[in-house]
Amino acid sequence: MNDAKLLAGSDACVFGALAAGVRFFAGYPITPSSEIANLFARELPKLGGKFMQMEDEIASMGAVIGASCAGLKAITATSGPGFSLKQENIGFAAEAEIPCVIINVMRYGPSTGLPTTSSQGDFMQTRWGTHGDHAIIVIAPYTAREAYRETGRAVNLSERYRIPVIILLDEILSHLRERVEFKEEDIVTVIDRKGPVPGTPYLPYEDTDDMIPPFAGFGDGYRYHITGLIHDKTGFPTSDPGTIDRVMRRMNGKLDYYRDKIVRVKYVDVDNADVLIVAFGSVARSAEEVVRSMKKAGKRVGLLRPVTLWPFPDREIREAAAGKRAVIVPEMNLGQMVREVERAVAGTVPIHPLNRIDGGLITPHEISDLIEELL
Amino acid sequence: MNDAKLLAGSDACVFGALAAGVRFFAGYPITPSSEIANLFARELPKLGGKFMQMEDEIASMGAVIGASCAGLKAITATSGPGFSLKQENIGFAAEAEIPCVIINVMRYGPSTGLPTTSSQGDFMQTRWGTHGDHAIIVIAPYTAREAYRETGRAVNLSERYRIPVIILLDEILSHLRERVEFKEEDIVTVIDRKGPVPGTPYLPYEDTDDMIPPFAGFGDGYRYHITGLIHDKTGFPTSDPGTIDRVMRRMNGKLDYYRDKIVRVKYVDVDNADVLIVAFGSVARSAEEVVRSMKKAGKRVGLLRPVTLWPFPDREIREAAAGKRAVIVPEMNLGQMVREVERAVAGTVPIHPLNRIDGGLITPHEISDLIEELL
Amino acid sequence: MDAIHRKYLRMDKLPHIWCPGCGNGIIMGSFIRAIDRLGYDQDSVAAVSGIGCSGRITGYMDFNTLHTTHGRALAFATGLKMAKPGLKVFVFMGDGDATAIGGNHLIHACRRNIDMTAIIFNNHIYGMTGGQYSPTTPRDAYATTAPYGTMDPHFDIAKLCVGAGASYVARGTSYHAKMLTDLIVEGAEHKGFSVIEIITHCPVNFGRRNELETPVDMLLWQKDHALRMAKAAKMTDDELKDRFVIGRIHRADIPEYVEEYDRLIEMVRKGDTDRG
Amino acid sequence: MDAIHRKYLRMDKLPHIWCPGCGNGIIMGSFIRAIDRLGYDQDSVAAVSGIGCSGRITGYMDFNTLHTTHGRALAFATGLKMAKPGLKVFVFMGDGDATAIGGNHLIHACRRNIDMTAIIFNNHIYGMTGGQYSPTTPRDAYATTAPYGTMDPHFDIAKLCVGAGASYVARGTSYHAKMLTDLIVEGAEHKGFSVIEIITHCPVNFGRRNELETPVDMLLWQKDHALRMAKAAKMTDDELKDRFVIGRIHRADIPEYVEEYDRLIEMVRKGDTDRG
Amino acid sequence: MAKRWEVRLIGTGGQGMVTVSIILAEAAVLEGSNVVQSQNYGPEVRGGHSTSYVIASNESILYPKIDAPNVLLIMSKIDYRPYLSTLAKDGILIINNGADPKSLPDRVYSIPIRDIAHDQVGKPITANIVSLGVLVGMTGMISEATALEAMQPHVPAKALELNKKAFALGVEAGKAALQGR
Amino acid sequence: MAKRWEVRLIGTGGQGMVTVSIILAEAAVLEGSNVVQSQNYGPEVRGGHSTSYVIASNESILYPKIDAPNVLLIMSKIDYRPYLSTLAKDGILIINNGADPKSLPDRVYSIPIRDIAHDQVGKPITANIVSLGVLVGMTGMISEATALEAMQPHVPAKALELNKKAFALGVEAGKAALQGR
Amino acid sequence: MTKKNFEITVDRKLCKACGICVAFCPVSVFSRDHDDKAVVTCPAKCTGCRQCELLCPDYCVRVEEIVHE
Amino acid sequence: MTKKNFEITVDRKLCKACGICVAFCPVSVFSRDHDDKAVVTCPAKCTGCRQCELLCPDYCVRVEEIVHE
Ligand SMILES: Cc1ncc(C[n+]2csc(CCOP(=O)(O)OP(=O)(O)O)c2C)c(N)n1
Ligand SMILES: Cc1ncc(C[n+]2csc(CCOP(=O)(O)OP(=O)(O)O)c2C)c(N)n1
Ligand code: SF4
Ligand code: SF4
Ligand code: SF4
Ligand code: SF4
Ligand code: SF4
Ligand code: SF4
Ligand SMILES: [Mg+2]
Ligand SMILES: [Mg+2]
Repeated sequence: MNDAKLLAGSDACVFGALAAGVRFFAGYPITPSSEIANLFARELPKLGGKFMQMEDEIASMGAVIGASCAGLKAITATSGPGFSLKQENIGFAAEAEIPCVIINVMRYGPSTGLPTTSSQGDFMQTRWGTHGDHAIIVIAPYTAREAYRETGRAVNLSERYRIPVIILLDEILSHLRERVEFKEEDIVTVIDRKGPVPGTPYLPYEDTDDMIPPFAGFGDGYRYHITGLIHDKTGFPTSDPGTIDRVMRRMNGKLDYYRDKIVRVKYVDVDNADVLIVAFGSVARSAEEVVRSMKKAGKRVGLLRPVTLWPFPDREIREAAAGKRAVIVPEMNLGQMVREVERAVAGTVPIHPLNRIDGGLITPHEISDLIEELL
Repeated sequence: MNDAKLLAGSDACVFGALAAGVRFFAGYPITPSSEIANLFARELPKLGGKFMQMEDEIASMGAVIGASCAGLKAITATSGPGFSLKQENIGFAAEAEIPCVIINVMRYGPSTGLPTTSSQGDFMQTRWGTHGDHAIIVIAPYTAREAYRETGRAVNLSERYRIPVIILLDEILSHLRERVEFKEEDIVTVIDRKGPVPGTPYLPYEDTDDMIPPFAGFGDGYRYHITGLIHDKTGFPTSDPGTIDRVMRRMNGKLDYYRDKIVRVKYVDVDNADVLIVAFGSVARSAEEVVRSMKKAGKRVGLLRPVTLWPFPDREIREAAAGKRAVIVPEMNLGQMVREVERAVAGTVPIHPLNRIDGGLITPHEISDLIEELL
Repeated sequence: MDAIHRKYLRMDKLPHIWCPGCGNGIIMGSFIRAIDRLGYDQDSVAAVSGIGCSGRITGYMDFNTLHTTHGRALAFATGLKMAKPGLKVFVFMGDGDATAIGGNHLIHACRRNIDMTAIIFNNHIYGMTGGQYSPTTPRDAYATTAPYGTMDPHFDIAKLCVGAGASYVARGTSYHAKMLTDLIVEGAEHKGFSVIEIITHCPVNFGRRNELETPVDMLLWQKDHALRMAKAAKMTDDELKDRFVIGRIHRADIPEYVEEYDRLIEMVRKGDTDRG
Repeated sequence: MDAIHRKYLRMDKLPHIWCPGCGNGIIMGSFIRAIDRLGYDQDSVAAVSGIGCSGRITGYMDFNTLHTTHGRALAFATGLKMAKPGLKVFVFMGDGDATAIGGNHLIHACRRNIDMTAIIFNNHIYGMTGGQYSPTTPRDAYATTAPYGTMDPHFDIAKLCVGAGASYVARGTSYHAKMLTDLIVEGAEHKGFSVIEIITHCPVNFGRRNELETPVDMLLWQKDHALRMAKAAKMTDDELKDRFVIGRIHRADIPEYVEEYDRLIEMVRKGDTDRG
Repeated sequence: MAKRWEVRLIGTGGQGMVTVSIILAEAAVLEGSNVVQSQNYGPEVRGGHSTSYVIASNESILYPKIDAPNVLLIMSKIDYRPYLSTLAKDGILIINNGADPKSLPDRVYSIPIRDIAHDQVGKPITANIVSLGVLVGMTGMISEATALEAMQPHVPAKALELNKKAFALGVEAGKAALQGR
Repeated sequence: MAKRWEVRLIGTGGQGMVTVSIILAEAAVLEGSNVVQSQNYGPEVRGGHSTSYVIASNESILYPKIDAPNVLLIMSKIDYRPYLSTLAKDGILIINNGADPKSLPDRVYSIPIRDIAHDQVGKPITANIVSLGVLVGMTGMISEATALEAMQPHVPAKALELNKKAFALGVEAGKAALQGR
Repeated sequence: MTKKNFEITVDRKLCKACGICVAFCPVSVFSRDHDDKAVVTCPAKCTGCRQCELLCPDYCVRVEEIVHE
Repeated sequence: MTKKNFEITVDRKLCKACGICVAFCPVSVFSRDHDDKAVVTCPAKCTGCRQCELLCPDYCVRVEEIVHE
């Protein structure tokens, strides 16, 4: 993968996933995510993998979890309405700690909304869309190249930590094609889930030191029980308060324990900046353009770009914001990530949201205008 | 309604809804919300209303919206897994501004979790469960008496502002029976949605001064179009950026405009308190018990109890917290409302979460122990 | 453009978004002629649709129109009809809408037997999303998600509905536009839930990929493959292979749900049945 | 307690949570006898279930067991079987699980014809949630959400599955426990998707409310109302009223999905079919 | 009435003990108390134990759970000993059998409730009403008259006399048990 | 190559104009540029207009949208005038018909692309490749050789020669149009 | 009875050039113009079967009987 | 052939007193104790039909043929 080529954002996700070993896709078509399904349908059989078009998104998510229980790396892709429908089973994956990746290509509005426009309206939903406390990882790439690598990473994180991982794309990144030249660091390594230690008794939800119970695929000779009920380390339902507390804290605690391995943040000219922009996805492309052009104009603007959206990089943002004159949070929604930034910064620096909700991408101009106003 | 009686929390919701004029229920059974359906099944036919048991929660939510389109006041009830499934159609109700009320009786855990235990794990989901920016109101009563009155209010808010309203109960409040003596202020008045002005042309999503478009029921002689696509004031889909922006800001702006009519907060001994507790639902019962017992012990503890959870009463909390030594946020989850409190308080006062996730109610002891530690 | 179009269509919304030659326009024409024949007051007609090319039909017709979420039209319609039984409710769905994501609502509507008419645009493909195969796509047909040909067996929608207990099931085509009007009229007049499956054509996302290059080719295919009941009855299984029957397929006399519910209310109010 | 129970059940989980006399225990007994007869290696058997009293069955049997979300067992099972075709997959569902919330997955599983066996515990009620009526509750039966008697018409599950294209459909009862084992064996050996509907009894949430006070009454009801195919064939419609047929109801020879998919993979890898 | 009564009832599904707690609660309402009543749900309902409780107080009741019951009545056949420690300081525990009072620890009372229903009332199903009588007889937390008034809507009209009898026998047995100490 | 080329193509569904933008983009990649290509989606795809675009630059391209195109090519039969104001300062607009150049405003070029495909190539379907030629001929943003290389995988092998011809005719027409000014 | 006469009109603005009317008119009343849209070429042949009206997906065709007075 | 003999056991711990074995044993081998649980009263009558084994929902009944040597 040395040569430069033109690669669509959605295709980059597919190839990244395949490179990380994904061999099962189940989905239900929906704009603007359908290209992802189309490509999996073409590529998976070539690798001996399987593509299933299910009857709806609920079934797709179920089939993905089922395939993962059998030991295959499995993925699905959808957009808002389908993402809402998948939520119950995403919760199952979280509760039963079944690795799986969900690609959500955002479109604007609740309900059917505007299927073909761009948005970042699902930021909060990725974290809180299903009922009950649950662990989840969300990653938002901003170029096709990063989409390849981060989708690969998503698969690996999910397999490694047994947490469902969401790749959050916007329609712009999903549909654009761009020149990509993969480098050494883009190589997707294949990380497999940790299996049982042969010869020792298998506890499917063992409270191991690393907090990650070993995973045995169905049919591999370990007969055990998986359930969406709260269960103890043997995998069977429990209603013992102490056990519930322990198991749920371990499950959610994985995220804290491995936070620094999961959270990825990119900094552009942050150190000496007067103003800090916090932006993700396609909006971060406009923001980075601003950093670049302002620098030429002698203005000191920095960008902190969360690649991992959840766990939210609050610490990194708090530190980066320290001493800045302002933090600007441009988003293609009515103000979602800004709430987290507010929480992170805790009143130490004034925060300025910049929201666009008409289906169009926030332009560099819009951001720089706001900065000019503030400087 | 003068005499005292024993009333279950769930039954109080039903009677409150009926008093506000609800005449349609569609649902799908789920623990711990089933009692609500059972009672509606018995009571609605007596009032000429209709009870439908649908094939699933998605259909239930659809039927509720359909009935509301025909002008009936409509309601549904569910718990976590069902609530997750309803999310897509809740988004439809938000986008198409169809009045409706959803009762969500929380149980613990994601997925099937622990159907019969108590939890507050859906706090965030009520606000962010569906994709895309959307307006929603969430109300959490804490006694059977309040459940009656607030469910009635929920119906009225939904009809008045054309926003879906969620009544958030926990299993404890839903299942307990308690002595209730209704007072003057508990009377549920019937507020009907605003209709078209006869003789003037009807624009179903008119940008009126009060931001609430008039509602014509299907079959009432106004033929128009309702869609979950982003639409203009005529109700037909639009992809014009200016229109999208205007219509979506109006729709979401209703909440800001009417915030003070919607937000209800209860204060107990807040003014001179050293420590402020912020709690809702059954946990607020424990908290209020603490305020009471600490007072007897000469300690100054106050309780701010959000009755309206969303829009979140951030202003009220910031003001109430000012000058306190600490804010304590006890919740039956791993820390959800506390995030909003942190955002509201913005670093001005130290905040202490107190989380219990074993299915049991946080006891007054647990809260007072923490307070003793802090004082 | 006729008086009938001007009466029942929202003229300012035309031309519709459907592709050149798409069957949806023909079906809409047949439908408004049926309404005209039925003599329903426009104010009393509610048209409910799901999401898909077919779902856009509600935007063009001058009734009470409700464009719901994908697959859920019947659920919304159920609430609508229960809340206002006086409405004449028609529910428009695509094959994906009705039998993929919406399959459950379809079979339950068949079971419940509420007096509404479901009209299914079976173009054997997901048109709106760009040509993925649907539960009715024929074996081996190409689709964007079936680059090697569709592998899935497909539903016979009419048979599925009969199996689910429907009290009226008919099948028409977009080619037999006049007959379609007749079937819609008959379905609407049937007391109970009626299903009209319409074999129609998506030239852009089905035809082009499957050697039916033009809308005309697709209509000719319908003409060649559709069989009236009477004729089909006389043919051997081999002759029937790849062909499909049109006309009324099933009718049964089952209590209608809304009426039954009204009876229940009456009984309860009289205090007849309360065990509770 | 027999050797067979000790072999196939998780003994430390007994007694099970089912109420005294509940049919679920009888069915589980019939099932493990079927597995024993089939001679399947326990490691190769996967049992998938939904949520409901019936769904708890997977907790008690010593196979690879997956207790999914309500109504979705077949969807999970589909992924499982596709990913590891060597697994013998059995899917356990309640009547609500399979035909209310899970109805769509059921008809699509019938359509797809993946080699799995669905076992539906039809006790005509939502047992787990306390006795609400289900899509199979008989007309006029009482339920917590039908205090005046159930108004909804009900599904004939077997007919629904045949309508959806299932390649094997049978019906048994918890009373005919031996026959049930035979049917499960036959279903499992059928190449393709097989459905075994089991008429069973919920004494607590159905019987008590409907004048079948004890489990024994309910089993006797089954005995009196079930008819073998051969016998039913000789009876008039009137005689058949309120009765139901047990035994194999439908069998057809249709390509099995997983095998077809493997064939596709082979073709693609050979480069035979790629149109690009 | 004492300041805060906490009564917990442990039974087996189908015994009607939840109804007893509701009757107690409604009676307390009739007497002007504040009341909270509830029960545990769970798959355990199916054949296993069900527990229900009543809190009554002349102050408003916020915390809706039982800390330490003043009265704990166990109808199912389970070992009562683990429950002893959950009692309030002056709490009592009532178990349903004919054990010799002298063999029992302090504060534990044994009353053959099911036998009374079976042998004396002649209807085993009235055991729950017998237990209601026992509770009233032993605690006096509500008057007998109020208890009977509250009971009425919960029993079939044609079985009213029978249940009154069951109640009376329960009261009697409860008082006798107290005396027996 | 100029620093940042912004090219927008407006066509009608089925004309293959999105393919043209992809070919352009791939050619630019071959020539070592940074490139972003995209298109508008929408129900409009169905028979209405589709617009696609290419941005090519020797700097990395972050903002992935077109501000003001240097080149705007309109293949569908729509009024070009509203688009004039969207052009970059030195931008040009190409329309597909045989209008007299003199009747057109500055910076607007009219080329009978469909006629060339129909009459000179003999295959109306090649109009998109003619337009590719026009773009290359008029802008020189990529070399003709690279454009042909990039084109190859996008046309059926057996129609390669025909498409080469279409391309050549397009280049020619493009150059001529420039000259005509 | 003499042959009836019909006036056939095509609304060119609405016509999407699908060719259906052209193909299914049993007596070839229509042909296609340079934009592939339908044009009425031989109205005299029209039998008034209205197939064109029924099948035009865009309601562009109108068939009116000419009443001679 | 002489009549076979069977040993019938009921696991009292598992028995939930549903009464099924009692009702469906064709020769009334079982009766119910004071807790309504099944007890074996007339094992001699047993024909070995195993109906009790098949129908006991809690697998408490075991029927073993007594082999006389
Ligand atoms: C929940 C959800 N899932 C998926 C989609 C995307 N979607 C829109 S229409 C459609 C299918 C269209 O096919 P069909 O129902 O056959 O209608 P047609 O366009 O062919 O008329 C799909 C999958 C959606 N809008 N919502
Ligand atoms: C999404 C969702 N909706 C509802 C429920 C609640 N629920 C649990 S089991 C059940 C139905 C049980 O009936 P059935 O499927 O017939 O099984 P049974 O208990 O009778 O064996 C319901 C509605 C749930 N767990 N999840
Ligand atoms: S895509 Fe197909 S179904 Fe949709 S409008 Fe076009 S031709 Fe019709
Ligand atoms: S509730 Fe019914 S189905 Fe459930 S265990 Fe009890 S008897 Fe069986
Ligand atoms: S009415 Fe019939 S004959 Fe006349 S133009 Fe139309 S299709 Fe042709
Ligand atoms: S059928 Fe209608 S749209 Fe098609 S060519 Fe004829 S007039 Fe035009
Ligand atoms: S084997 Fe048959 S005869 Fe013997 S005890 Fe069991 S049921 Fe009775
Ligand atoms: S059938 Fe089993 S559980 Fe029931 S009474 Fe007999 S031994 Fe006991
Ligand atoms: Mg379709
Ligand atoms: Mg059931």
